[in-house]
Amino acid sequence: MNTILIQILGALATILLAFIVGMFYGGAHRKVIARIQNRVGPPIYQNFIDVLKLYSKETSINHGVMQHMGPVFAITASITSLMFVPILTDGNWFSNLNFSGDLVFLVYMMVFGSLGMALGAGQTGNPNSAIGVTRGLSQMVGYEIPFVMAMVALMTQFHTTSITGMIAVQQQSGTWLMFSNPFAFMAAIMAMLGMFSYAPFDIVTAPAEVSSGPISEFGGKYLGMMMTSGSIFAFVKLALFVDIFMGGASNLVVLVIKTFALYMIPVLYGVISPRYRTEQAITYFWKWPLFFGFIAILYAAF
Amino acid sequence: MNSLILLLILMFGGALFAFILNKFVPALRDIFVVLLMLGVSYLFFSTGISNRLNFDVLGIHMQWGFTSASYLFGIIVVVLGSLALIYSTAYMKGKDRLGYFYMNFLFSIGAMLGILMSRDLISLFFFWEIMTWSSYFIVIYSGNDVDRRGLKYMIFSAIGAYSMLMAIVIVNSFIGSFLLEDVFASIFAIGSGYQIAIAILLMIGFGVKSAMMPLHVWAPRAYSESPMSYTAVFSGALSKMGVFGFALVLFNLVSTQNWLINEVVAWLAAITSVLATFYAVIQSDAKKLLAYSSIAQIGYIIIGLASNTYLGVMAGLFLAVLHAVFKSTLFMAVGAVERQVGTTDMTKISGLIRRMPWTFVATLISIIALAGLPPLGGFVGKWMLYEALITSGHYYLVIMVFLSSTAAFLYSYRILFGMFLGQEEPEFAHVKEAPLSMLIPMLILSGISVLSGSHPGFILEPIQSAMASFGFQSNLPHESWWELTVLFNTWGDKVALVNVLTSIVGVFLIALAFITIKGYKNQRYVTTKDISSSGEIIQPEDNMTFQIDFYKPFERAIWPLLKRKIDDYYTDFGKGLEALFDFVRRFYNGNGQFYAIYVMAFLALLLIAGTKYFGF
Amino acid sequence: MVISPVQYIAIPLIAAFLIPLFGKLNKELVRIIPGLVLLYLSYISVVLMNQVISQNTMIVEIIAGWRPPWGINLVFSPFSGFLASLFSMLGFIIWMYTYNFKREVEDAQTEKFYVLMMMLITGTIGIVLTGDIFNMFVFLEITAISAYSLTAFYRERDGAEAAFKYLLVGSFASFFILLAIVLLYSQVGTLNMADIAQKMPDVNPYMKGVILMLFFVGFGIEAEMFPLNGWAPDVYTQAPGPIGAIFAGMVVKAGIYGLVRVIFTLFDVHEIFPLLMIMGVITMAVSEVIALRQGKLKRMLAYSSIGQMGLVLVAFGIGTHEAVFAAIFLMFNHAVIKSLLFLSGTYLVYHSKEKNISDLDGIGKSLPFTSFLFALGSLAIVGLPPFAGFWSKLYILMAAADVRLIAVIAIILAVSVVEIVYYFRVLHRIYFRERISTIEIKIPSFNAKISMLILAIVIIVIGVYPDLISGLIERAATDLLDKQHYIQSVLSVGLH
Amino acid sequence: MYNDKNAQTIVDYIQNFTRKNSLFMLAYGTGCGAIELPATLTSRYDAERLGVRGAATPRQADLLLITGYLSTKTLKRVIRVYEQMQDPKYVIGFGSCTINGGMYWDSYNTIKLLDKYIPVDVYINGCMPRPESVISGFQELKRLIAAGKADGAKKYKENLEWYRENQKKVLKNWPLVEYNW
Amino acid sequence: MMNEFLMISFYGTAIALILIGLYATLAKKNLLKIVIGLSIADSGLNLLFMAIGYVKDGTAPIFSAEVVGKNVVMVDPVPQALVLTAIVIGFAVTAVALSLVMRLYRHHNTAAIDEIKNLKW
Repeated sequence: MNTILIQILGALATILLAFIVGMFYGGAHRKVIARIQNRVGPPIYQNFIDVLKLYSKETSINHGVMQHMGPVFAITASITSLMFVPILTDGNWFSNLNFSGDLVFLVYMMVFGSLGMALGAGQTGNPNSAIGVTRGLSQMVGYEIPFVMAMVALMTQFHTTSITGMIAVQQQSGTWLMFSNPFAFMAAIMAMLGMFSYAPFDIVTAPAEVSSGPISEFGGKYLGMMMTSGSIFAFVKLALFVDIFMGGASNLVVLVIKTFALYMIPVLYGVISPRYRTEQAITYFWKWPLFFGFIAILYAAF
Repeated sequence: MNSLILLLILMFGGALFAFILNKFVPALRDIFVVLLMLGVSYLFFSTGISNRLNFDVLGIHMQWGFTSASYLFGIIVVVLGSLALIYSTAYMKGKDRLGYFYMNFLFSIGAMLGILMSRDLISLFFFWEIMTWSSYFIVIYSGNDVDRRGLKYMIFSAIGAYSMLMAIVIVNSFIGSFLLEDVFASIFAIGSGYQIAIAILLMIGFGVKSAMMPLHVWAPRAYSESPMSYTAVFSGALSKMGVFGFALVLFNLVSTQNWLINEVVAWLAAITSVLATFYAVIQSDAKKLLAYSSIAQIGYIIIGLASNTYLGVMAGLFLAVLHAVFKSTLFMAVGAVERQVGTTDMTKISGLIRRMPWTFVATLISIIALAGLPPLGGFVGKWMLYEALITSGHYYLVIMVFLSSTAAFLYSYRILFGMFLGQEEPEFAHVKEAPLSMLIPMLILSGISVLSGSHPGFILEPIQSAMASFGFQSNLPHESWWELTVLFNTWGDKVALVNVLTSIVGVFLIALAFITIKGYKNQRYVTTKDISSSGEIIQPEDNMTFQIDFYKPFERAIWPLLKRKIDDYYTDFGKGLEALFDFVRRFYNGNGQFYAIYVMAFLALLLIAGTKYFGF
Repeated sequence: MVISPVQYIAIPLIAAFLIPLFGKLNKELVRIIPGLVLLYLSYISVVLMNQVISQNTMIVEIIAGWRPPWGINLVFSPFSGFLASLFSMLGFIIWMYTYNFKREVEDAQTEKFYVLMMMLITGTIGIVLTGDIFNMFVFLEITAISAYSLTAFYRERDGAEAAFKYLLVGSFASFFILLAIVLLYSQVGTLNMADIAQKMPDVNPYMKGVILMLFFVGFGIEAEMFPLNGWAPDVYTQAPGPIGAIFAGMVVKAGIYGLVRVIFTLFDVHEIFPLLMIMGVITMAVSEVIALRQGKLKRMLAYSSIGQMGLVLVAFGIGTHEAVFAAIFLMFNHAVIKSLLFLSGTYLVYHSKEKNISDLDGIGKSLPFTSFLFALGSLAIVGLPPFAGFWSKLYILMAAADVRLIAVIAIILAVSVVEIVYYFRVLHRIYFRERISTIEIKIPSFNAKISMLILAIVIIVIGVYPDLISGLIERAATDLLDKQHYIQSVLSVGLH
Repeated sequence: MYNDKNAQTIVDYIQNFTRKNSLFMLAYGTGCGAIELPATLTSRYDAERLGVRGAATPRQADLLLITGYLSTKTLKRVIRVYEQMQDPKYVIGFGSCTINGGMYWDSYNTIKLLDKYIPVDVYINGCMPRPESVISGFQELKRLIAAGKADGAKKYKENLEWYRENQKKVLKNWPLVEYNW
Repeated sequence: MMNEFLMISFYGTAIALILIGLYATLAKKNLLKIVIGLSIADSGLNLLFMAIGYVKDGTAPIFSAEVVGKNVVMVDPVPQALVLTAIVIGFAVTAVALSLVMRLYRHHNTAAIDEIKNLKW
């Protein structure tokens, strides 16, 4: 009984942590961009205000039950993924379901949300939504491949497919995997640029092209839930990368530092980049990242 | 009478009787075929796997009987067959030549059962050919573009079947027996060159039916143009006969030293699945999309079988079972749409979700299973496949599979969006949900997809015994790779499916409750015409749904791969052959005197050559 | 009446000459008498085959009291008897088909038709039954002359052209065979086949080679071997439909019988087998690919028939017991199936002037029964199970595999694919096109339907249960290969 | 509820706080005023620090900016957009054209007073208003929101017939399909 | 000597006739000439057969009172009988051929074989 309680409370704590960190990172993103553009920028807690406002909007309009469930799919995916990602290397509170799944599962779980969202977006009937979805899915095909190559390289190198296993490897050897297999890290980081969908890969929600794409018909609490999910999901991705490449984090401070350092890569890359076209985005991932992935696997295998 | 013979007599006799019945009492036809199929299913399930029947034909010893491997596939066949026939009764209503249709339908199911019960190569081939032509007759049932489409199917089937036949007779010439057990026992005693040739020839034969890469060109049109009730069986069960054959060949006829064959097969299958997925992505017709998707999915199955690892083979067989379940559901759903709306061209239809909600539910579940997303069964198969490939060191193969299954998300979404989502059109306002006899088979199969996601053990158990009876030799210890709800890989990593399911369903329900309960008073449904489009006012008759060139950017990115289809090479080859044949034809130039001169010339040649070569 | 093989020759020949006389009496008798004759022949076939098989002997009939090797004798061996039985039964079925078929043409024509048909059947049966090489030549000429005439039977067609080509090439055939007989006689001094076979080892090998080549070419022409078969497509195209069936089912088979009897029994030189096989392969490959490019139904069937004969030659060329078994099985199957195709095909293009395949568009709806049987025949001839053609093809392949002729197997199978293409293309036209041509449709009469149905049932029954006739064929193959037994059986007749 | 400041509960207070600090604006660039927005949003004036941020579609937006004159042809689109926005929603009229027609006061197909057609919460005058004025307009709106007085949407709902009548007067053949908005 | 000359002239004539006949058949375009060529070749063959049956100084193979019991050389009787048959057959074939030539000439208004090519390929 006690364990279940700890489990549930731990899960809630994890979600809260992910939400808060994710939100702050979102704010930080905006702030960093503003500072680079020589603006003051919104306060760092601006995203909280936005989300709260969106939840407090009165009407919410949907075009059908799938749209209603779209954000639910998204948040399901991000929270479930969160449950399977080790947050801290020790301690029971944040362990959740770490040992029930592995990397392959996580890769799939991370797709779940976007597809569910895409269904919701599809039902709105807005052409922009569908265009955004097609762009997003196409881009996903692009970045998943180098990402998976990096993962496969690590898995074959260390003979484990679970994240906890990878953390254990790093703790034993004392070297972060980003140094053990730098090529895999390169491929994965370049794939991460696509995963975060910040510029130059913000082709999905490109406001000026497809008027924010899939979410163009989502307002109010739907949008709020999506923002929540997005924040959690950003945290999941960062925590995953930290776990795999940077040896995990033993406490929250380290975690925040490591994740923030990682987070700045797509943010800073995005600030100075204009937007790609979709096929350019896909082929971007199929050039250098793919090459690094190949090298990584060769490096791992031999 | 032996129940095996009874089974076949019931099937084939019933098929002929259905044809005759249709001539005289068409009203009873539907009831008859469904009852027949149910009876055969009952008989099949009561037959069991211990029954063996030995007899001689023309001095060739033959043996019939199910093994647990073929029984597994047999279950697919009878279950899908029964459900598809139930589905057919509504789907085919009002079409002509129904006697012809049902006769060939039952023929092909009977032939599939025959293939599965064959324990020798000759009866295997015998039923294989019956299956080929009976399915061919259904492929050309609709009658459009028969010359290209039907012939393509028949030519490739014939090439496949005849290379099988070639392998069979060569095997016999070495071993002196057609019995599978004899062949398997003594195949490695013959020369390794012949042994490889035999394996390759057999695999060409099975590869055609399972639509492997260079031999797949018949499949898209054949799948998409047959009546959907048959395509469900065609793609679900009939193509699995190829998989069945592949399993037989790979586990028994390819020695473990010849890892290269396994590797080549796996790579071909991987290329198949990637390219077929890409083609599926750029289709705009739901049926063709599913057809290409079938090709791709069978690619996974064969990769699994060829991976030569315990987990991989298990994954392959699991995917085979599951593909039969979800792909036939999808074909049935598309058939339902076709019947209710009249077209499957996704550029023409949209927004059927509120018109055909149950069809949508079945499609959604099957698509989730197809895409391999947790928590449905497809994920289980995919997971096992990936883990098997990764743990056995097929690094680049797993990338191909990943590429293919990621691209599969594209068409998975396309088919859901294309038919059910998007704007609701007034022209489809009259569309009704499919009749119950079409819905029930779909929903039953969807239920299996759902169940297999959290409790794959129910399916993995028969698969494990099937693997044993296929003769799969694992170089790893035979420990259990699964529990009822948990999967393991070789390295001890696992995925606990119940936890996954609990997590997903729990979060989903809580979030759904949250979003529904909060402010539900102000929640409003608006029509799909009320969308933000820069203030433009969309009239009900305007269709704003984005359907044409759906994945154009993706298509542009992969265009170098798709520029020239394999089909084109075949077409060029065929044209070249025809020109050659026309040239040969000129030999008979119509002048009788020339024929006489040929005779004289031939005689002179013979007399000259005869003194030189024939020792006179 | 005592049943003896000589009745095979005598009764139809007598009937052939009596038919015009009966025609004066009653027009209906003209039609009935051939049927009765063929029915009787079928009956004695059953009796004699039963006797031959059950007693494991061969029946040698001495004619005019001259014991072999001096007199002419008829040999009802399992092989020749099997073919003779096949010819008489097939003849009866085809007669049943022609019974009403010929009612449209005037009666004088009917008489001619039946006279020639009876002579044709006599000739073919004579070829297979005779034990005398010159006698065989004579029967060959009887067959040939009646075949020439039947080819030119329809005045309005280009029958005369085909017949003339046939005559030209056929004269070469008889010329070479006669020349071979002359040379052979000059060497061994006897005409009895058993005696020749016995004395053959003494012959000068060079002379032996020349004679064999002459026989090879001569019978090769009749057996439609590749560069010698220029006449065949034209003849099949121009002859009346049932006669096409007789050509495919009997005349060619008789030619092949002559060829293999000469090669296996008379000469027994194994050096010729590769040649036979190579010619078979070439014949098969060339004619099947030409058949693919045909626009006319009967011509397509003709080339297909030639191709099948090539396959038979391949099987004989392999020369093992299994191969010979397969070859004879294929001869049987081809006789039945190709007859069915010719008979049903005739009705499909009955009123069409050009006999184009495109005239068949959508005929499946108008002529369901005939089309169905044609489709069945098509499936059977390309060797799809569960029809008869499958087993013979399988056995040929097995025989080829046993001697490791992998390339030959590959060619046979590749050609089978071509065969599938052109047959199925016709089926597509029959069933999946809209009928646009205005050509009148001829509904087959009841007896024609029955005759075709019998053939179809035979095809299916043999396909599902091939052991029904495999015993007979097995014995026939043994007979052909066992030269000493033949010599002994023939030469020992009348000694005691 | 919006009218009476004393009726604000703590929940309302928080709601209003978030609403005023997070304004997703749909810049409906109808007239020349749109050119002032880039300046307002970019480095020099940086409206984002006030929580004002662009939204791509009316569904996501809280704030509709009518940046200048409205021709009758544009009006129906503006009405459409306004009705698609979700409550609570605010409108800012931008420049004198929205107040009295401005330099288009005698044009045959521009509307003169925006308030007759959709409820405007704040007008920013000037032709064109400089970014400073725009920002002060935002501040004014924020003040209204905090006070719970930015209740244009409620007004629109209550007086729908009146608005419709006015709209129909201008838009001769009523082009809006009556959605269940 | 005489005999050898006889034999050579027999064989020579026969072979010459055959070759002439075959030449006519293969090279001449006229249908009638082809038929004549066939006939000539046939005759040559018959002659050859007769020549083969010839035995030096042989008498007619008739068992009359004169020859019975004496050591008389007879020519081989079989070829003679067979040639008789062959002649008859040749005659029949020629008759059929001529009738066909007539039919062809009526139908095509020509007797040139290379112009009668309705059936080909």
